[in-house]
Amino acid sequence: MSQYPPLSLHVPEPPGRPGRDTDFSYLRLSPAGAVRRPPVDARPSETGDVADALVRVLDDAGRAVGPWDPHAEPRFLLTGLRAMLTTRTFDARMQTAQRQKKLSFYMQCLGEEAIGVGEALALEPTDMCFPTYRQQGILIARGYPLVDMMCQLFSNERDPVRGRQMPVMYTSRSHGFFSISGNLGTQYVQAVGYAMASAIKGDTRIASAWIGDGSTAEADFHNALTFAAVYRAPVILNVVNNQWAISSFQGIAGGEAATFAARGVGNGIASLRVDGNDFLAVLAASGWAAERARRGFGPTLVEWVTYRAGAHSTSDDPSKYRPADDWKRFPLGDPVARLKQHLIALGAWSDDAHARLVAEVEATVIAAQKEAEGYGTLATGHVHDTSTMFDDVYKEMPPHLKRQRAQAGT
Amino acid sequence: MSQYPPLSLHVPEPPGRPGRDTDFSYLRLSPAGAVRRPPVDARPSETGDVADALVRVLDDAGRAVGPWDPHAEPRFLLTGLRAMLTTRTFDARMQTAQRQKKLSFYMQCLGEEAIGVGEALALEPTDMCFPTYRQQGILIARGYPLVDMMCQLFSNERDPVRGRQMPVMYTSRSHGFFSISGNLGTQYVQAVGYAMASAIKGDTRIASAWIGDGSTAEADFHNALTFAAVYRAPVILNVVNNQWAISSFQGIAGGEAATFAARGVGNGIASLRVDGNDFLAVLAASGWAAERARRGFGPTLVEWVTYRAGAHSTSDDPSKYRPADDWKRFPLGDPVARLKQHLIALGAWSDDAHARLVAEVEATVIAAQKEAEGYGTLATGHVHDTSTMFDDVYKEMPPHLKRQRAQAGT
Amino acid sequence: MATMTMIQAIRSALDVMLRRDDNVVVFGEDVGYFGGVFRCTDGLQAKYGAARVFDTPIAEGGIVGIAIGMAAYGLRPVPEIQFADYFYPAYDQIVSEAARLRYRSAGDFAAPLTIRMPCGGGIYGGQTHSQSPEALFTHVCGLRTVMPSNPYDAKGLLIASIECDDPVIFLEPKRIYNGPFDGHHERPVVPWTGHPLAEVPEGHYRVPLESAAVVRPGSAVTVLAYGTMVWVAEAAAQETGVDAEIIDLRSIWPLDLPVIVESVQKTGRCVIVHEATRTSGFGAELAALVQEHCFYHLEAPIERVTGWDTPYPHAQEWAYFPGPARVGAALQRAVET
Amino acid sequence: MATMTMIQAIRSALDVMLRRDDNVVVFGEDVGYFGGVFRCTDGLQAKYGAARVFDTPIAEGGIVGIAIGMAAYGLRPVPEIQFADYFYPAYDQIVSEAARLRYRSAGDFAAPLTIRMPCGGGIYGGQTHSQSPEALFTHVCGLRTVMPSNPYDAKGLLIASIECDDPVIFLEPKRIYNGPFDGHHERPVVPWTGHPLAEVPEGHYRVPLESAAVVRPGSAVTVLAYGTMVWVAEAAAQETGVDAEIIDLRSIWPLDLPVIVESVQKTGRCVIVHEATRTSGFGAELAALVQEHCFYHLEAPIERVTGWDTPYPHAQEWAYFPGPARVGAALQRAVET
Ligand SMILES: Cc1ncc(C[n+]2csc(CCOP(=O)(O)OP(=O)(O)O)c2C)c(N)n1
Ligand SMILES: Cc1ncc(C[n+]2csc(CCOP(=O)(O)OP(=O)(O)O)c2C)c(N)n1
Ligand SMILES: [Mg+2]
Ligand SMILES: [Mg+2]
Repeated sequence: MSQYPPLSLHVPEPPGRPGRDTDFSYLRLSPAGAVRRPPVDARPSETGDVADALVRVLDDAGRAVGPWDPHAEPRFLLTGLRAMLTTRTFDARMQTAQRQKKLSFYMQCLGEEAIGVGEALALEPTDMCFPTYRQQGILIARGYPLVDMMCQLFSNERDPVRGRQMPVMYTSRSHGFFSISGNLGTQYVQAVGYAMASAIKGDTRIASAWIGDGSTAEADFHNALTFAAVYRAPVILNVVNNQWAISSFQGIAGGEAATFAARGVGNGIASLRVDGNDFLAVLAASGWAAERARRGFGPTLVEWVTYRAGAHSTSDDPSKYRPADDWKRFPLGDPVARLKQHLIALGAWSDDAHARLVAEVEATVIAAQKEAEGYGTLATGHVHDTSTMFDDVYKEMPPHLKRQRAQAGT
Repeated sequence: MSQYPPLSLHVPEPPGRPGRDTDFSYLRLSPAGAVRRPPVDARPSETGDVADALVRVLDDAGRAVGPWDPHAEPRFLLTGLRAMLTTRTFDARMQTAQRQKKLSFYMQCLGEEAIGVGEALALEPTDMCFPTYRQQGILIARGYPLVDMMCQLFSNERDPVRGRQMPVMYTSRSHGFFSISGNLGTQYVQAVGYAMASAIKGDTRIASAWIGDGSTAEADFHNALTFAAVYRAPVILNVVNNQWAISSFQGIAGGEAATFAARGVGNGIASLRVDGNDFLAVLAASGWAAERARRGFGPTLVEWVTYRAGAHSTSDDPSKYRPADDWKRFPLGDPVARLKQHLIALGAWSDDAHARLVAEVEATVIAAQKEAEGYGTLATGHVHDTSTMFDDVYKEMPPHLKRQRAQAGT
Repeated sequence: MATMTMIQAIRSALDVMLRRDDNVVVFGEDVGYFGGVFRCTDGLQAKYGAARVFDTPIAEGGIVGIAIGMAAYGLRPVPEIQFADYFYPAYDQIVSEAARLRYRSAGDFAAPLTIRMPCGGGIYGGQTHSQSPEALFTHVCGLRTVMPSNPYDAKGLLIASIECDDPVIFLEPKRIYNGPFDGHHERPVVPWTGHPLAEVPEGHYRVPLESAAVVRPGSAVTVLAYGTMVWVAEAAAQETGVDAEIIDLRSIWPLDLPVIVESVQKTGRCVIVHEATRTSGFGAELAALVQEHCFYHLEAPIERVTGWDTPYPHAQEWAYFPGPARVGAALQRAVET
Repeated sequence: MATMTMIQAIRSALDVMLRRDDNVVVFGEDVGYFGGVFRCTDGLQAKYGAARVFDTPIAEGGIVGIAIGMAAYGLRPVPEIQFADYFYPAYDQIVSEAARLRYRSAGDFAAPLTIRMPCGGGIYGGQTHSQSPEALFTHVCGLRTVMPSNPYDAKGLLIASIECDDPVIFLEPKRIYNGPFDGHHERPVVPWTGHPLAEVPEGHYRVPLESAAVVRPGSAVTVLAYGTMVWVAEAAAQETGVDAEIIDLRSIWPLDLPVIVESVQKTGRCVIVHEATRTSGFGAELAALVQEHCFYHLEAPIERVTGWDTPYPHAQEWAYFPGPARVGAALQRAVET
């Protein structure tokens, strides 16, 4: 007989379940302003402490403190606030439209708006983003027309991807927004390739890659880190840790014993762990990473700590697997409310102005929706002609597809 | 125009090439005895320093020093010495036999013998190893018959895998040696599954996974680390960093900016970087990791620093891409010579005794070879009957394979 | 006897096997606490504990990789891939490892595992929630590929698969999880309730692998189908009045060739229906086999009615789906030739 | 004109394209400094620098993943997979990404890349250095799959592939890298030297995609083959004296169907030869197409001569390989039926 007791399998359990409040102490927060800002040419191994802490700028009173304060102009911050509000309003209306069966499916980014919007504003418009389905904020911040987004969602005759993809799978090369795939993680390593191409060509554009906490387990996360580190690719590797991947919490993705930012350090990549609900921290950390990439110091991995406030998608019911009021109790709060508080603290904003902005944004989104619905929805059947179904499989349509198109009688 | 200069691609170059001696300072060696030994229940994040240093026991004079000294009996060390010598002799003879076309292909582990042999001796014989093609030392240390190994190499009528695999692709469940695949890395995550199974069943057996520095880039390395960390699987994750992957040096696998052991820490796995040419360090580190796994504290990643002294395989000519005398200049020396020196320093061994052992081992291997050749070689055509080619595709042969077997006329 | 949906039948099969055999383990993305995005494992973690039924990281390659290691240990893993569209990261482990382990080790090790995956379209899932990748498995020797078309078979085939010593790819046509969908998407949804094939015994039973079912006898043309397409073919036969003999393959590969050959030799005509893209789909293999074995009985070219050679589109889903109109037209062409 | 081996012809194609087009980049495992395990990229890094020709980590999924990103940027990447047997970890990137990017983005992005991989057996490489996975690509819409059988075509097809705006899988039958091997492994090796198809222009030229070549005209039976099997088929025809018309597909998919149909309608008989395992191999698609398009001209069943449905064994390699004896017997059966 063995001298050892029987082994047993450890299966991580989240710190909260329906009927049992989440203990958020596992997040290990740092106070605002407390984490140092390494020089942009820091060696990857010198960022281990930052990858383990939490970069924050806004304190509880809404003041910007510490070395990461980006010292952004209020006017610039207001651009961010507007983009975040637009994103949130857009989400809310599309969520409702889905329930009205105007679109087949929807995914909102409620509570995570600061991340996509903030990084988009920290980048050059010509930098290429390789987003997931939860970075609609990038498109909105970059001024992609809301109507075009909605036409994609409604799969109507003006859908830029011709009805071929499910809702939320946007693409816009001209807005530096790479075509979204339904397969998790695949775009992460592609972003590294794009950044390598930029370096090969002596360009100055960089790339920004996006992935969720859950999807870091996919092979392409590893591929991306390896290639980015080896070739010092000018890329920002964003990990949006919103604590959940459908029904499984971040511990199932390997978040128990190390932060996701620590993955970067272990692979020889400078890494930061950042409050993703702190718009100023997002600006600052994105700026640091972009500067580093552009000056030839290589990739940065940024773990954004945030919370997926809504359901995973319109097909999901989170009350089945987590406490219903989790978001309200999430210690990093709401990114919109926090930026608003900061602007008010700065004296650059007010509750009234905010209410006016909310109303204005709402009107804009409603007008866009009205226009987009005018072009049809999946429900009304105003979709791209089925004959277009055979286009774009190849650059030139081969004979077998022409034959099939004829057989399809379209 | 951009304010930044054009980007450029960094492509790692090895610190030596044919005609230009290798500068081995990149290895960042620690002095023997200098690295602390964490408690076996250390948290993964507490092993970062050890993952960055180099655990060594034998000093230049062949003395065992420091906290990692395993205090092994000389008799036990002699078992290791014999297994290493047998491995080396076996390799040398099979290398020659390949040139004589008695086998189609061969891969030696010259210079890396301590790793497979040492870990095999530190494990229980019932622990399951998931090796690569360079851990023949495990089979030899565990007493698998040399003749059976050779029959596999010669693909003859007694080949245990019935001629189905290329030489060196051994398997022996009864010796805790998992079937080797020609696809790199795949077995690494399987070892984690095996270890999880052991934990699920309340067993006490653990698993040991093996991979080369180059192959850590494969997806299954990441899969293995993720699953091992999440479920705290009782597994040892060995990375054999022999500096080369065919013609590409470890920098191409991502060894420039972080050690391979650091990958483990970044994934929440306790990790050690160890002198793989120091038999005592191998025993000690393997023992630490095995104890940790068996006591339910989870996985350990061990990076073994060593050098691939020979060609990658009989198809390779390393003089094309690295200095011919690299191994002689490798600062961690030869594992066999170092263990011999230590045993002599202990007073438990002598040059004469060593010469006798060498001769004895040589005779044993020659005798085995003679017997194995008696059963035929690929060249003599004494292979398994071609009708057996259709067996074992499925547990029971389905009708279509019976039909094909008939068509094959065998 | 209980009436079950296909989801309930699958869950029941897992329940039976978890209870009967300590070595059966079930895992995958969202499979544990939550019970699976299609609810096929609902309640099983609560019943058997988290060491037998658990959530995994989102890494299909890792899921199959650990399953192979577990199988090598002696367990009978039943991993789930959330959608068949996501098996690709696991393809190397499936092809290079699970399928070849017994062969390359001459029986020293084997990988008896059953990989469940929902497949097929018709739910507006677009190109990444609709695929039918069976042909990518049938080309791989050492694998078994199975696809049920009703609750009774689903349970019996799943139990047979888990008990089988070979690696099995178990494809579940998600469009018929809740009812026998015949391709008429414009009509109200028909549930399984009351359907004879939804009468599923509570306990253990097997539907043997490599056995096809003649689900509609006929004499004018043989239809080869599996999964959802069995129901589409039935609708097409009924609506056109063509006296079709419909064979539900159930085991796609290795397959029940004698039943097929016997039927085609009788009818002299053959229409093959599948939802996957046409080129190099499993229909190609079926056509090749039928003409090899029934050449002198064939009176008309074998026709394939399949998904087009495009990704599965979202908005044009029903133009892509080989529905009863297209199948019916093929039946008529076959008998009129 | 220079006589080149297939290796030299491939290297010459890469050289021509690296020189002509700044956007062409070449990379893969051991491809840079060392010049590739088969030497296909020898000297190119020295000539074009490490930013255009470089070594990569051992991660096939990563190699194709970065290639797609580069292609999206505007480069023309030509990655190498060291052996076709190792493409599986890249399958997701190939299928879900490269093949669908243009479609899913409605042309906003595309992935013009050419993935080179040596394939086929006959070098005692066992199951992990011998595979012919073409059918796993032909089932994937959006991909082009190409396999040359001689140096002239190798260079011209590779240039055409690199210039093509679609993702191309470029399979190189390694057994004929150095000579036109006809399956007679017991005979001395025949080099390319002096062979008319080894006369390769130094400069730029294309062999168009989707164009097959009738490499041996004949009237008794049509043989469809590609890669090494073209040479085996020629040997079989010569040794049996059967008046076979041999078609070298060159582009496996999309393919030159009119040439095939015309030939089979003339000969009334068809033998399909490939090295890959039989079931769901590309031969199945060819058989299905031929019977669909030539049903009324066929006088005998279409036969497939292929690798068996087992992994490629090491010691029994020549029993697995569909050599001239097996092909010859099929030719005779075809004409005697
Ligand atoms: C390869 C692949 N596997 C599984 C899925 C199904 N799936 C879609 S989203 C999701 C969860 C992703 O979680 P995370 O990465 O944390 O992103 P989040 O949704 O939280 O933003 C899963 C499992 C998929 N789309 N692709
Ligand atoms: C999936 C896969 N890709 C590529 C290869 C080809 N290959 C065989 S060994 C090798 C190098 C491996 O290097 P490393 O992991 O460092 O192991 P070492 O040979 O140094 O022990 C390569 C590229 C393979 N066998 N499998
Ligand atoms: Mg998440
Ligand atoms: Mg190595």
